[in-house]
Amino acid sequence: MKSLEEHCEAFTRQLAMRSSRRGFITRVAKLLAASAALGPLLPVARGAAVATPETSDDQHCDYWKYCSVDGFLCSCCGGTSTQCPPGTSQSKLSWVGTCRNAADGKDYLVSYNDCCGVSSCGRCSCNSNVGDRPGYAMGVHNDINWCQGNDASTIYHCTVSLVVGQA
Amino acid sequence: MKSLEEHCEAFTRQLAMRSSRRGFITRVAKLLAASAALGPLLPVARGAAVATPETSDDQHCDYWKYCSVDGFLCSCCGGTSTQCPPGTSQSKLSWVGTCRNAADGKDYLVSYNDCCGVSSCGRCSCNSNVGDRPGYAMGVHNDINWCQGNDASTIYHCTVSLVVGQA
Amino acid sequence: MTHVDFKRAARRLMFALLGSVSLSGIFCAALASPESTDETLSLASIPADVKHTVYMPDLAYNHFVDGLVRIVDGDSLRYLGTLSMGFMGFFNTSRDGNTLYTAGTYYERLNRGKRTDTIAIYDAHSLQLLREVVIPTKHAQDLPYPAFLVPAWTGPLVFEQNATPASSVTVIDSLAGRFVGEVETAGCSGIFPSSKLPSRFSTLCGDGTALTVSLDAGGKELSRLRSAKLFDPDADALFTAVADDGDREIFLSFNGVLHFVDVSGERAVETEKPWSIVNATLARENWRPGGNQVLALHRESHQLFVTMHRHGKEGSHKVPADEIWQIDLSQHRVVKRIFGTQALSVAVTQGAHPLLFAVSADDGSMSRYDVEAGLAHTGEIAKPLLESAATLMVH
Amino acid sequence: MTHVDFKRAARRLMFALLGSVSLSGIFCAALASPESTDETLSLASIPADVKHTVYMPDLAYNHFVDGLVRIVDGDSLRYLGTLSMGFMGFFNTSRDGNTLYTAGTYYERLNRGKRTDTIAIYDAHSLQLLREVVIPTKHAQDLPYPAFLVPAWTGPLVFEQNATPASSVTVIDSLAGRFVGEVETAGCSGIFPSSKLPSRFSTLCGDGTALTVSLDAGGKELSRLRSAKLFDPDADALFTAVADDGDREIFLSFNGVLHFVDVSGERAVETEKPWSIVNATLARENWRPGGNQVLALHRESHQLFVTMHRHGKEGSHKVPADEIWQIDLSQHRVVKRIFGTQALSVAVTQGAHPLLFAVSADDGSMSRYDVEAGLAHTGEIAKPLLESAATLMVH
Repeated sequence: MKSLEEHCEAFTRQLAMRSSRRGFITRVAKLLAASAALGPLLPVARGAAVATPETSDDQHCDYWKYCSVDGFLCSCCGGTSTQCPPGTSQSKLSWVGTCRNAADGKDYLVSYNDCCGVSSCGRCSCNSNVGDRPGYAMGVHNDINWCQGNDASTIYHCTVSLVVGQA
Repeated sequence: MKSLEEHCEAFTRQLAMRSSRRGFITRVAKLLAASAALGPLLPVARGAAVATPETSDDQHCDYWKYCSVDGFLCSCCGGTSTQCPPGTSQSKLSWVGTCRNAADGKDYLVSYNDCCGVSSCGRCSCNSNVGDRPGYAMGVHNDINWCQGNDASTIYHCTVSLVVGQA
Repeated sequence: MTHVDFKRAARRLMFALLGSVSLSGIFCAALASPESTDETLSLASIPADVKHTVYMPDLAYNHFVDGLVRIVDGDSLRYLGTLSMGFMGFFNTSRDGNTLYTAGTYYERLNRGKRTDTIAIYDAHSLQLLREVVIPTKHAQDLPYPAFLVPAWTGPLVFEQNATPASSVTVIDSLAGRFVGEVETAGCSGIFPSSKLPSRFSTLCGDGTALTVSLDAGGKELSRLRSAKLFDPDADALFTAVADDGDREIFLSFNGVLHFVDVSGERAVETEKPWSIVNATLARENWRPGGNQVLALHRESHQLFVTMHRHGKEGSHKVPADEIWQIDLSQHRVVKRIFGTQALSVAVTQGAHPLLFAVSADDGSMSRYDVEAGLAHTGEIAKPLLESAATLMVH
Repeated sequence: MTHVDFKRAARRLMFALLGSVSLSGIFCAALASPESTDETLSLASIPADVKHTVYMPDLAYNHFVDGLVRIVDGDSLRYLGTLSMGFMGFFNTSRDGNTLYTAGTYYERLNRGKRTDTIAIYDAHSLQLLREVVIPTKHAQDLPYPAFLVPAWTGPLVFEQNATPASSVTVIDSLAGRFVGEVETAGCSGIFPSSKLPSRFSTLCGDGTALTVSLDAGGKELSRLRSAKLFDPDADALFTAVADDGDREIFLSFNGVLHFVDVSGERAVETEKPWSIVNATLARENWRPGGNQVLALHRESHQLFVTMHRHGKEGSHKVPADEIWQIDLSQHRVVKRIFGTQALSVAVTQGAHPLLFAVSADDGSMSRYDVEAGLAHTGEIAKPLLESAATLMVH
């Protein structure tokens, strides 16, 4: 598990060094072409109907970045919108939504990661299902526990929301 | 564990054969004298203030037999006031209270047993603390889980109330 | 007062014994005495005369590790018992209703330590554990849809949905209590067994097809065939909840379109042109299905029941019911609409005098409706019942 | 639209990869990109500048297997984190507040299988598990009173209450992470360590005495001495909740009588004549303490805070607070009474500007009061916080 996390960190750093964000997405598109044989494709436009921001409080479901959150907000659980709470571990996998930030009127890609290893936080439960699809569309399936890729523990605690690029 | 349960069943049957109820209590008193050296004694009159019956519905906390129940009523959990719900196992140990049955105006000894092995039933929660004392008075301590004498599982599910004799 | 002394004496003895190191069985569960008024402790079973047993998996959202199945008598509405599912567990009944299955994840220390996934097999009357099969630690940690843990129509096989999140299906022999194998089903989800071949199942895939995998008796793959494209998951996805209608599965889309697919053969085939339960008039209010177990079928009368909400839109497919609709599948039309009590899931009994059950997202209560009496509300079992209403089934 | 295509492409890739059998780390936790606006994922710690940390063990009555400790910043009232306690677990902090202890019971399959009891040791800032000590499967399955899991005043020993239900005390070395031994304490409960000898503790017994057990450094028993009779558990029992006042423990009785006992020596001794916090006038309304952690002491100012209810009677000792009372121990009198918000437990900070915290049985919220401002209510953190309010402590 450790080595996978290290791999991920290295992968992220490499991306940061080698490519601009736009370049990254192009690269993803190229990878896609190369990997088309890997499995069925599912072009679901999650977050197509973007949420309108209604609050600047990141402990509320209607904060702009949370337009596709399904779960407990880590910002209410001892973390922040980008920090897992103390004592938890982060999911290695994530799903991605597109949210509009009213502050600049732009759309952003948001990566939703689950924080794992401690029982349900139980605070600030949000459930936005825009773009959600059943389990046959796993990349946009929000009923599932995204901790389940983890080796150490798959117990779900809360969800963080990371802006990972402009859409 | 099986053998202990069998022992208990045999013990109960022997009592039933050998002694009248009143005889049983006398016998208990004699045993008491014999066992006084075993440990500290705690003559707490649990249930001294008996509850007045207010219902004939054995799914309510104020049913006469429940005057010292602390927990979920098994009668709401798939059992009855004398039956553990399907799939559970009964506690080997119990605490005893004294309740007055308004139907005949008499006081009865009631044995409270916990049913074990399945997570909290969560239905019909009752908490009567008449006669309850802290853990140094274990025989009349109702915060504790009476499943904890069990070998198979000490997980608490619900509580039954058995009339075991006239007081 | 003599009898008070006796009571005190009894308590003194109890405490003395508890205080002693050796308890050795002297304190027995039931201190039964010979008087006829006195009661003895026994263990309940679900009575054999219970005609309709309603099973309600409760995810326990605030305590995910402790998922439970709540069991209620559909006729008396009496609570019958509780089954533990483990962390994000699945639940289903055997085809004859005599056996219950749960699948779940366990950790050595609740949240940490070694992970073990199992399928547990219970007697449906005693709720005693019969067997437990340790399976690969790939159990999908998802909502407890029946299609995620499904017995074959005949024989001992039980299929279970995996997600790591890569999809696969675990196959066990529920009688032998042994793991048979794992079938790779990448990009697909839900298990719809064949009524013709007990070692065959279909699964819905993200490209809009159904994949049908046929195994031999030993679990070895015989064929793997894709259907024609059945639906468009982007434009109008199919719910994971389905209605079994013998050889065919009835799927419902987010927009309210019914799809009829025969999953009995080597390759799934559509048996009827899809049609919408929402007519043009109703469509103006944007009525759509929403919830978890959004549909239930009474097979003999071809009546379908669906949890519906108005003002539907992208993302509203989990909105609880404003109304429950009854649809006559022969007539292709809505024949009855009733108040929805925020139902999230529905189930209906088969045979004569069908009863419809619905669990409410609002308070976790379960309501009953008499189908022949025009879906009259004929009772409910209220909270505390479900902490977080999920799916619902009746046998 | 070009950028929509990109989005779709990204999603297609994600799904393709998820659909493939080999995930091998390509999908990483944070898909960070180099733009400065983009965010990366990290792990929080409890900030070093948090001055007062409030710990609230939650029994999770409806899901006993999943007991949790809720941690809140007493100044900002921000939620800081969650610690798992296991089934009917205990919790306490080290004397310096840098380490946290939980003790609980675990089963292989949540409710069944092999039982393991452990004491887990966590870093109080990272909430990371430092060590875990497997202890005899005798952990008392009781409410999480601080006196059931207590570190010695100095050194590495931690004491834990057992009940099978026969009482004993498990002793561990929390630094070495090893089980030291078990001390038989039949008929007694609660652990009150000596400030003089770190391997000595007293415990309250059902005969109204305190038993003091002194161990040597290796855990071998040196002496076992009973105090004079301190209280009458039948007529006026002492609560399990106590207030530490250095060498002495302050015990409170069900009827509101304070008992002061020095537990530092070889034998516990009363240091002051017991006196009642309920004067004759108040006694006419039958005011009594009630709840779980019913008292809290601000040591420097000798101010005691107690959860009180009116119309007290036998069996009302768990009734939540109609009022919280402030008692001046030097003056032997009630100096302030405030509305009780159904408080079940209280805790107070030490040092300058004491803050009082109380958890409500009503809704599981926690309220804060400024002691110097006449117990003015200065904030609360509301539900969802505690499912079932139990005890409360602050460091």
